Amino acid sequence: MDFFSSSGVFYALIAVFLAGAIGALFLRRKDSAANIWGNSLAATGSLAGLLFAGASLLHGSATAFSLGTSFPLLTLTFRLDRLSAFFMLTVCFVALICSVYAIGYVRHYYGKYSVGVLGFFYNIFIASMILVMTVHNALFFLIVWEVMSLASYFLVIYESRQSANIRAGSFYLIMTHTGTAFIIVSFLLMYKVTGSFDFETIAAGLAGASALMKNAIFLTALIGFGVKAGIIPLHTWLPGAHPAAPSHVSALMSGVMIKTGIYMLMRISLDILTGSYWWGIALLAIGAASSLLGVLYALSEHDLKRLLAYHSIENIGIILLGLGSAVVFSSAGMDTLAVLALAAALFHTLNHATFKALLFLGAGSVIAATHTRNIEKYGGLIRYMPLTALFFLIGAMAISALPPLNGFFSEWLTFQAMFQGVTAFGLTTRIVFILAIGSLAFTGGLAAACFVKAFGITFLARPRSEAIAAAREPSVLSRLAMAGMSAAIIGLGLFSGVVMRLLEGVAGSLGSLRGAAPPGSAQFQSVSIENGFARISMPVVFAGIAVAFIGVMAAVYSFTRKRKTITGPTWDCGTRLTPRMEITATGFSRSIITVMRGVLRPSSETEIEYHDANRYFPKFGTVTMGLRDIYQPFIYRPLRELTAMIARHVRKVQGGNVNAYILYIFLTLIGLLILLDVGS
Amino acid sequence: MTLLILLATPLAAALASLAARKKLVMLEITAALAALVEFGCVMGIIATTFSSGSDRYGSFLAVDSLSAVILITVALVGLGASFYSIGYLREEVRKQIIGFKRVRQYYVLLHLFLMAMFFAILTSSPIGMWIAIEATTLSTAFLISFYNKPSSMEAAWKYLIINSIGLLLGFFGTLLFLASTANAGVDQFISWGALTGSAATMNPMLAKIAFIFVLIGYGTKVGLAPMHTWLPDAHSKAPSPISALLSGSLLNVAMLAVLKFKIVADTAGASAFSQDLMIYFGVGSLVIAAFIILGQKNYKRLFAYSSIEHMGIVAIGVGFGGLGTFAALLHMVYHSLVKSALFFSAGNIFLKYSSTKIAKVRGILTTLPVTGVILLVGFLAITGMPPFGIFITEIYILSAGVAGHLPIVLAVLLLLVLVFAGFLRHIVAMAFDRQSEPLPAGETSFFTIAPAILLLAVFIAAGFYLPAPLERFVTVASSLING
Amino acid sequence: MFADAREKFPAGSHPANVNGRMFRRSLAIRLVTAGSTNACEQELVALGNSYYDVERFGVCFVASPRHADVLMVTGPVTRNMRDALLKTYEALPTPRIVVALGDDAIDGGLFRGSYAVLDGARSVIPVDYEIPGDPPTPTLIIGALMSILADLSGMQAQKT
Amino acid sequence: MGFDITVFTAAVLLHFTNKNISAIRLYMVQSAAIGLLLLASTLDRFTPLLLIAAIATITVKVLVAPYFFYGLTKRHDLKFSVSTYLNPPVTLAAIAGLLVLTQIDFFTPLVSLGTSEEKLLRLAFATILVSLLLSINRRGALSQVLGILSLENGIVSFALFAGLEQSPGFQLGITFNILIWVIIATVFASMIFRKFGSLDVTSMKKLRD
Repeated sequence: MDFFSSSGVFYALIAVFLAGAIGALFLRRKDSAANIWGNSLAATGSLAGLLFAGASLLHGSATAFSLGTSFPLLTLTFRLDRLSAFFMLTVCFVALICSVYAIGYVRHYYGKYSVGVLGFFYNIFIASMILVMTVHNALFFLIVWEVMSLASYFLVIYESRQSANIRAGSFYLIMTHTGTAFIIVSFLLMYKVTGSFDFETIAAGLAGASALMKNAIFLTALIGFGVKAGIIPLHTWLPGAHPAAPSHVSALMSGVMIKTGIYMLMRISLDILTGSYWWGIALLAIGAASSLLGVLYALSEHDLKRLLAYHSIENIGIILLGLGSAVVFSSAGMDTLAVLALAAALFHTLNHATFKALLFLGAGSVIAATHTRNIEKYGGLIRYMPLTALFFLIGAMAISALPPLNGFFSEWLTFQAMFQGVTAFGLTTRIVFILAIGSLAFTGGLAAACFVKAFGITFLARPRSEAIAAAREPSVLSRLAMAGMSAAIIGLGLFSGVVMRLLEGVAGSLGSLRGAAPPGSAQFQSVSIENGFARISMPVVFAGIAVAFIGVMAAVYSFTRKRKTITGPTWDCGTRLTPRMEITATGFSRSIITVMRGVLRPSSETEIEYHDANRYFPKFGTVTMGLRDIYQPFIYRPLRELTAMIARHVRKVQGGNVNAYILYIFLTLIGLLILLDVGS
Repeated sequence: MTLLILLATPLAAALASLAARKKLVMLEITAALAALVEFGCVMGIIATTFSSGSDRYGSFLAVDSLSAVILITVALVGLGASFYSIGYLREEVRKQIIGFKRVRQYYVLLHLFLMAMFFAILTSSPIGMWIAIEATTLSTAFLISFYNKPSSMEAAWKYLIINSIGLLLGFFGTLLFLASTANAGVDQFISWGALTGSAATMNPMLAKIAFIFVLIGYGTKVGLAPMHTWLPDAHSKAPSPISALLSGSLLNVAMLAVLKFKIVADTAGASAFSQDLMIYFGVGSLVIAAFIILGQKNYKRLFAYSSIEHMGIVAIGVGFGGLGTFAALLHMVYHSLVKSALFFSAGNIFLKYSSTKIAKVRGILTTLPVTGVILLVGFLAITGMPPFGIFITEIYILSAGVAGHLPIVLAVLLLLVLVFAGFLRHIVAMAFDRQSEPLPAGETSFFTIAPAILLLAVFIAAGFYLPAPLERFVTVASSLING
Repeated sequence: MFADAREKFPAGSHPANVNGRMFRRSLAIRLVTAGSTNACEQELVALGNSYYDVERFGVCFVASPRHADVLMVTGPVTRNMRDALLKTYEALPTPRIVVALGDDAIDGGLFRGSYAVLDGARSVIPVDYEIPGDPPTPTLIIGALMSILADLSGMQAQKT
Repeated sequence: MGFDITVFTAAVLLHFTNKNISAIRLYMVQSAAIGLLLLASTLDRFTPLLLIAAIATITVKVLVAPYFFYGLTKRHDLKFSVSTYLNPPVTLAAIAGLLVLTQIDFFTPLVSLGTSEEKLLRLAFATILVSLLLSINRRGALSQVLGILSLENGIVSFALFAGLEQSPGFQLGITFNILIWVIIATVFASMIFRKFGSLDVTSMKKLRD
């Protein structure tokens, strides 16, 4: 065990990724070699990382090691406390599955795009994510953070012949770069107070900082990491960028990359700093808004991967609800409850990573088979890709928080934490918690509706386009990867008591929560929250559902076994049924959108072309429906226009007139002399 | 002695080139040999400086840590530019854009230009430095108007006029500083050391006035706003190797003059004033550059504005002092390496597309695969993306200022993001967008690729591991500047 | 009245495969207009109004043949409606009853012999009951339906 | 004193000349005044090298440079200089403003450098500023060149009055620089005339942003 958590293993696994990256680049002339080399080394590295992180997690105390550099202030410090280990575990697990999946999946890029380049950036991407979770020096952190952003950018624009991808990538990079600027401000403020870039020193030195400074640090960090996490309204890059990448990368981006933002928010608000009350409230508010709006946008989305991307925003919101509750509890000194809420957030982080990755992998298989991302073009895929359909269904059930899968447990836990908040606080805070609970409940329902749509439209009914008939299951490795992830989802659901106990340990190891009593008991057979507040037993839920399922099946069988069944075609009123007559995703979600029109602001444009001027005989008509983007016109465009306006004025400086240029020099000279005169 | 050889080599090369007749190869071999000898000399000088703290020849030529830093950049960029010129001019001759005479003129002026820069760095006299920097203006004027088009004439004229005025103001400032040594005797040779030594007796107010003149004067050559106006014109119209030298070395040489005078002014008690002034000019340059980059339509001008931006950052770093100075010096080294690589790639693009308009250049990654990668890497490096060195120096500079100048740090950060956004827009369009009429793919020649790769490789290596001499020079020089 | 009607309008043969108790004195009818003049439909519409109100007898018209016991055909069955009629017949769950309403549906009526029609439903599907008339009045139709119901549930058999 | 006023007056008058030839002559006069000053200062501490430097300076400024400019106007038949931005009264006001500016107390450390009178230094400083204004005000390429040269003269006169002579070696270097500069500027002016059809620098506005 100690061997696995030693620094040598860590360096070795980073080296494996580097070897994978560079090797893939060297093998770029031979697609299959680059694919196998790049992805198998990524898988090996992830596996090693899994062992390393697992060992570190069980090890208990934090391990730290560092390398010096020839640059001042910059040391390559790594520190694996339980929080880092947990996040690294998540990264490595998802990366392992995705890498295995990729070996089969990447094949469809052969001859179209350079697989070597993909392998290069893919390995760099995973390695940088692992580093982001483990480094303990702010400067070094910024470096790996930006490397991660860059690697993911290049993965987003990997299919570079589609200009939409390039645009999405550019927007993503600018957004994330802006976010990084805020992070830099946050770190610089820490540096200003403590004179160090080392997280350890910073944590020690910030204790005496003024409240204003702490608030500034938190706020800039919230914006900076919020961009990466995809909180509303900083999420706008996310639905564009995630779908553009190859699907196994989308799985990693949506599943774990956005969690790096969550990781640092947890680190800053509860470990480096001690959370204050309004931070928690702010996180709760952002969480509620993100979860609700995220799922509503997802509902109206007909691009399968964009839909999944919006669900990432939703789930980030749910995680933030847990984190926000934890910060509120922690600021009130209720450390035990804070541990509970944080454990819920951590659990949901892990869960979301698993099922979102699975869903993206499933979506990737579907897209690779059908060559379209528009779910209105799918239908009936279950007949052609039954296993993929099954895995997708498992993922969809998990993300919809249906018991007994893992998503259910973490949402349940988040609910319990927030219920505690309702009982523990006074009126104002209570209202906040009640609203948050309401939004979470609403989110859960809408998520289920959305996945009924996603699964139903994609896999059920009859094919809506001819391409479907050619769809086939992905390769064995890809199926294996998805099966593994499905097993993990079910396993995490069944063993959630055990996982919960582990996560309580992780949550309790954070700086401001150290030494808190566990919030109840968590065993395999049942999890109960203190004072019998709530109690759940996932094995019993499992068994109950199994018994109910078997019972219903048996009853149906016994009632119907004597009857003769004739299978005939659907009654079509004597005409021929076409796929166009099936219920569409638009139709499915339109009613909910109409109900929520105050928030979503749906748009609908009807355009009819007539045969004659009298408007009696239409030639054809089009109805375009969508959502009005409220972020671009109200937040981003004014900023852009302001910048453009300033730029227009500044450009006049370089007007081309040499006399004017000399005048600048002259005026500067005179001005400085006068200023000096006035100043002295 | 090496110092003398370093000065003699380009002169000899210039004369040899002048004597060359009809054979392009002779010019090329001369240039290559001279570049290698110069580089060797610089390495020798650096070794001596590293071991004994300085290298000198008599009392006239001397290299200390500060000049050594600049010398490294000039030598590296000079080496790259000399070899790049071979490939670049060959292609221009092949396309029959220029003839032998123009090529000869080019090489002669190139050698003279290099000599002027070396002299500016090596001379231990402030006046000598002024003469040398003025000589760079004169030697490059014809290089900027090399293509003899109206627009290049215009650029050269503006370059000549604005820099002459600037340098005359700088000369005036120099004279004011020299006033402090007036009692040393008329015929006395006044070195930087003597100047610094006697500066303590100087009237601080006079030192401030003098520093204003020097900063405006040499700042014109450095490209600090609002004296920068010549820079985008000249850099965009000169042949690419010259643009690389202008951006990668000349600006640094001019900055060296500013820094040396800053040391003198600080000794005279104008320390806070000089730092504030540097910050103001730095921020001004950054503002101008950032906003113009956003809407730029010409990629060579884009890089030129980026040079303004980076000189602004250097000025800000020096203004912040402390670690900022250290970072600023390192930044100059990094910037010159990356910027010259970028100008080399710009030259390759120009050779291929025959236009410097961004709108006319599309699909570089397919048309010029190697240049495209150089361009992308250079872009990421120059905009301060990790893991490249410029990111680290920029963070250092910011962290140096965070204690005393928080609003400026925030503004700088914002402007850097703006620069990044502007750059990204243009580079992405050039690299990825599809071109309407595809050009035949393929690089021009080995000579147009290798120098850029070499400089980028050195840059990347230096970003991961700071070589001991460079670290020593930068540390010593920054402590010298910080006082 | 209904007894008269039953005598007046013998409804054809009792379908062999039908166990009368299955319908429990109620009929769900699916109507197929196979090229009718719309006269029969007018009368059928009248069945639904409050005066005749056929539903009080347990008779209703349904939208899908999947829900129907009875397939009611009007019109002489034009060539174009042949397939539709056949499809509808096949869509009816068994046991199923076919009623031809009006003379046209019985043997083509006025249109008999036209090249465009197939001379009644019988030529396409097996017809169990016929309700003659051109068109039959609502009273007649109700009477016929009642007699069919009675026939199906074996009431007549008990009476005689 | 007289020399200094000559230098300043020449710089002022350069603003108002319309003919190129008279501008060149004004510059000649200004340079000659500087040259005489230089010679006078050489007489104080005579060394052969200093004398050579002085003579070289005079040759370049009074003879060579005007010769080149004269050739330029002759070759292209340039009689009149292109107009100015400011009209004469405003120009006069601006010059007066600069003159007043140099008189403020602030420049005391600047003008108390030399052993000579403060007034001379203030006037020399004013010459510098007025010459700068000349380059800004004039649209003609030749006038700009003359403005820069006049600026240089102003600096040299300031240096002379403040006793800031340099070693003769460097003076020679500077003079050589100026010579090259004059040649290059003339060549460029000539090329500009050929490309643009006039010496009006405002026609060069293609390079912007």
